[in-house]
Amino acid sequence: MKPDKVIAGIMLVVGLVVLFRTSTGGMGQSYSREVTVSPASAPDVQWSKYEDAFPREQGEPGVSFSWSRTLGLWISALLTLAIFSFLLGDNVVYKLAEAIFLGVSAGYVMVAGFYDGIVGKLLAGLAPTLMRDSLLPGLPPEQQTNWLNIVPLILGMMLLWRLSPKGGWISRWPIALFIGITAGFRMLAYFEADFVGQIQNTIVPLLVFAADGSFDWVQSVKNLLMVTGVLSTLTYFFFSVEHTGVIHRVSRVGIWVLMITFGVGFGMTVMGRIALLAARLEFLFDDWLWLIDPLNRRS
Amino acid sequence: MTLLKEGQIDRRWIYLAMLCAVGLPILLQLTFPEIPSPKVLDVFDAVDKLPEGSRILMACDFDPASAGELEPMMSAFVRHCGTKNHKLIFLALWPQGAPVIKSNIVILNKEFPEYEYGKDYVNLGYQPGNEVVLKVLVTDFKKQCSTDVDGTSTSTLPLTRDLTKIQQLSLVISVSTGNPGTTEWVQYVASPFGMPMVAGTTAVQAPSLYAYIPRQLISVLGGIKGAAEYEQAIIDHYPTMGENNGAREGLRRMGPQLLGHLLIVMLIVVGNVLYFSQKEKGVGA
Amino acid sequence: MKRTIPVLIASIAGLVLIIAHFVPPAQSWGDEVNTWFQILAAFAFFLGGGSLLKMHLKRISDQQEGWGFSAVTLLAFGITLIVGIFKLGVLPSETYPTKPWSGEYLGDGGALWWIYQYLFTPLNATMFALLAFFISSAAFRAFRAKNTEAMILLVTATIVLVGRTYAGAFLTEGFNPHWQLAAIIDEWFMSVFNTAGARAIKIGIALGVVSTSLKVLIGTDRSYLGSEE
Amino acid sequence: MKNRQYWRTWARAICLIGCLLVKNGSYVTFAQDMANIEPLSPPAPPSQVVAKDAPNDTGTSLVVMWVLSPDDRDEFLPRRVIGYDILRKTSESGEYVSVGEQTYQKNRFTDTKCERGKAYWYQVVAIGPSGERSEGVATPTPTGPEPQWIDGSRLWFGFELSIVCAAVLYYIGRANKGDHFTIRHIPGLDAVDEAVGRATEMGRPCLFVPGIQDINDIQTVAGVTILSRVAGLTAQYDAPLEVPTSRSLVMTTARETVQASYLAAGRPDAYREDNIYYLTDEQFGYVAGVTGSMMREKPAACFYFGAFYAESLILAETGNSIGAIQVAGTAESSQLPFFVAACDYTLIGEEFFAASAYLSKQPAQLGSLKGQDFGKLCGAGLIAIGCLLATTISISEFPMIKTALDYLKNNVLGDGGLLP
Repeated sequence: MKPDKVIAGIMLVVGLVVLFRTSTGGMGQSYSREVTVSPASAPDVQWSKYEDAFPREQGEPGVSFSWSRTLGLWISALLTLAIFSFLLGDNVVYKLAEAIFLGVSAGYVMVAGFYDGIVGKLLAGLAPTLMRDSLLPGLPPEQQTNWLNIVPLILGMMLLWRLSPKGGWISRWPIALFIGITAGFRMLAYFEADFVGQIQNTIVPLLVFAADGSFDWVQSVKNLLMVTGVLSTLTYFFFSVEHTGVIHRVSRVGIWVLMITFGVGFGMTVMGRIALLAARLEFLFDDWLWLIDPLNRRS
Repeated sequence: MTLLKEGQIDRRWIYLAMLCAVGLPILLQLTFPEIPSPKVLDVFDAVDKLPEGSRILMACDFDPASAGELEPMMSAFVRHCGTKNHKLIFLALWPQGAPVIKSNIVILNKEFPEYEYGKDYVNLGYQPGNEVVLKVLVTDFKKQCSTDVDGTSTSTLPLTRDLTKIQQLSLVISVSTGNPGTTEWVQYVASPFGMPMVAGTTAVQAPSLYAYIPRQLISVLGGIKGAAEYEQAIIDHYPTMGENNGAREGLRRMGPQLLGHLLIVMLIVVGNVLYFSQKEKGVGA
Repeated sequence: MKRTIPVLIASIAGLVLIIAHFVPPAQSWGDEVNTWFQILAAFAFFLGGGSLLKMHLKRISDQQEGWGFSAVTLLAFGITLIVGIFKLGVLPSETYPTKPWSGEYLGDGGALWWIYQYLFTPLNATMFALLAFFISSAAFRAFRAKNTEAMILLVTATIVLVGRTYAGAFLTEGFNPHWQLAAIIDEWFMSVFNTAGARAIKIGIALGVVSTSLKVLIGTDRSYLGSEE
Repeated sequence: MKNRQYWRTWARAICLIGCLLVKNGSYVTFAQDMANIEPLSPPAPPSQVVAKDAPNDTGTSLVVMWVLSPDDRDEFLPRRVIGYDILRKTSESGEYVSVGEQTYQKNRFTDTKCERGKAYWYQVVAIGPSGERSEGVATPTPTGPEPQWIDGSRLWFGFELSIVCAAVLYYIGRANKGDHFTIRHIPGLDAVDEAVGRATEMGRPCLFVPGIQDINDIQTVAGVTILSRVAGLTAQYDAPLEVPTSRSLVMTTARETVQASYLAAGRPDAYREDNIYYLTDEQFGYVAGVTGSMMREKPAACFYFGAFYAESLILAETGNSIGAIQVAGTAESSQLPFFVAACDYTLIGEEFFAASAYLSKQPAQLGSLKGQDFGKLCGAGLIAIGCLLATTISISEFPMIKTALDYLKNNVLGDGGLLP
């Protein structure tokens, strides 16, 4: 039996269900609620904004069928299916979805970088008055021009120089600043939290007595295993001595501890990936196909 | 059997099995009881035992890719803080974290109508610069966040008016998927300044964060299981929350989780049995 | 000039930050340097966008295989960027109703919001959801107990997988609370062995980061400068 | 305020009279009545308010501390104190202005808006549930903030960091002078040699994947170093080598590295520049490209050295399905499980960096590795000493040992400063 037939069968059934349910208006619709905004600070100005509404709320004042949201819902559902089609092999639909993804994600981070970094940090420092009048009206009035921001402006321009075919070395200055700063703060943070901090966390008594004076053997074994685990694994990561004799045996224990660590990591990762799949399927079944309604959106 | 060809199988059959294992429990809306584990209760207590009205920083460092695991956690944190009247300051180190904050503010507005912007919660939006943002937040809050996401000055909002360093807050809740995320919050904020912090992370990240517990990090919710147990802990303490289906998102996702895990375990076992049986045949031949 | 100045910049910037950590009056220099870093990080997004533009334009002009997809990418990129930068459809902030540009760039109902909500979110999330399928086929074909180490790993993974669902609770329901699978995983596997392994890895990597950073600061490691020109 | 005071007096009087009138009214009902009325009265004030300089700052903060109001207790429900208001004035005759609030059960507030050289008077007021304010309790004397030039709490930390840095520098110096350091045998490197050998025997190519990060990531740099070894072997055995990259800068570096290896092996003619190519920066796009080429070319040996994320599994699984020998190395601990489970050999975390240092044979690399080992030894020593002290105390309370352990945990490894 070839899976192709089964898959084709499933696709046909899904297609028919979608067709039938859409034609009867039983799926894939979005509603929005019109809310009038009248800001307190300017009584003569007012406008409408639209919020998500549940299909069950249709008929309530201001709630109506939303074309843009419905279109969006269908596009999201089709894109989701397009990505899943990769499982059947690389194909045009997947490639198209991927091309859209590449463009949208690059565009989005650029917009976010522009408004939050260039406007919010650079221009707010260089031209606070202009920004107060336009993009950032809430900038504190006491904020003065910070001329030091010219330095990152120039360095930023130098970074963009990398796009030109010649003189790529110019971008080394900002890159060096980038790397130097990273080196500086990473050195401190890692040493503090991951070296000193971990040593301190590992200092525990190997014999533990409960409050009533009795010997707490469970906790004692736990502490003993933990400390031995850390020390033996550190031995495994010891490179300047050859691992023979006792050191070999200790580092072997270390490797087993690491394998249990990785086993836990493996199990947890599987759990995570399945959760993500469940979330996508829930989107398809709930938001788009209207097969389930756990949030009582429609009833 | 044509299904198995030389110990291999058309992988599309396995994909189909996975689709069914995850899809059917969702369609049938299977749910199972959860018992909050001690690590999850530690997170619950850290939020619950704070005096009402404490100021909390909510860091949302994730993108839609991990929303399946982290969205339930994030909204559970928001709902828990809401029932305790804690004051929330939202912040994202990921550009994609900003929309997540907004969807959680919608929850706040709908379910806790008494929450007032500026007084009870503030949205600082996305802050670019990765861990460097944290370096500045611990020395000069206003330098990093002179305005909130709407451009309102943080010096005028009652909640942030007196804030000069984030160490003045009572707790950091970090919900994160990667770098920058919980590890950076521990390295730059919780560890050097002894700030109390709890985290909710993807299952992938959780094991490595256990190394920071309990001194540098109070506790961590790992993946969807952590989210489900946390939701259960909230429902156990505040039974009215149990009537809210939105507050059971993690619990609902544990149905597909059960069948999915069992399928994977079965595949590993069958794969290994076939491998060893073939290896033996190979040695014999 | 092409190599010495960058090395100096890196050293000075790093040292300022280290000094600021120990000397309170120097903290404000550290803050200033950190702000520069953030601004540069924003420029780096522009560099990324620029490289993307350059690469795909070249593909289209050379009519390389699959150039049509490059055109789609560029179109998606251009539209997202333009509607985002010009805040198309974004309503003004309610605090400053008279300033039309005061709204948030991702404001509800705006064009960028729509793109984010209905294009970016499903694509991003589904890409990662694909991994559930890959894991399932890998579970069958790749994860073999070839040696003791792999055996330990797979057995641990199996216990965790079973224990992290209702199956674990179901199998060990009648036992003492300490001997329930979820508790065993949490108390022993996660909190003892996993913590020990994670701590040792962290200690090792922390030392690696310290020595690498040190080499950058004293100028021994210049790999970031690329090759000689 | 005044009205409420009267009201309270009247209420108490009525209660008392009521109790006297109802003869069998017990003391309990009286107390309950009182409790019902009590919340309306302002809570008792806090006491012993003091302000002092906040340590280790530039002289901009003062810490205000107080003893909680006797009404601020967890067992009083509804609460009689919901918080404290902290006020300050800058001159003896000035007026108190609020500088912040603190919630109940907290007895500290840091005022971070002080100026050096000024004096401040503080007052703390307890606040009741509906905003009733207790009497204000003021600090007895004015306090001024003082700057500290060195952050005393970080002295030990600085000392330890300097020791590790000094060790790294020392060993780099010795290595530069020509001292030879032995590095332990790293089995994964044998696996690399073996895999290239097998690919040659089978007449199929080798595939090298240098991770998905850019060249500024130290994992990518370590991966490229290992690439030079692999390239040397393929040049020697005359096996084709393919290197797809996800960053253009990595491609440039990889080309230079491989070319140099072929030159060193005396086979510059066998070097094929086109086999080292850039695919795309996008994670999944890159993986799709690499796996596609794996399915077509069916390499006999696959090497994954660098920074990997979710794609690790897809790569390793595809490699497994085509029956290739696979060797991997990464420091991304969340991806290590997949490599360990699916590859024939995996260099774990630091081992990966060590392998690259070992192969590069650069004095700086080897020396710093030795310095790191020194750091690990110190760390292990501190853990051992600490555990020994802690165990001794749990058997019997020796005050001296307890002091030593506290000093170790709070000062040497904490932020307690030099003095206990």
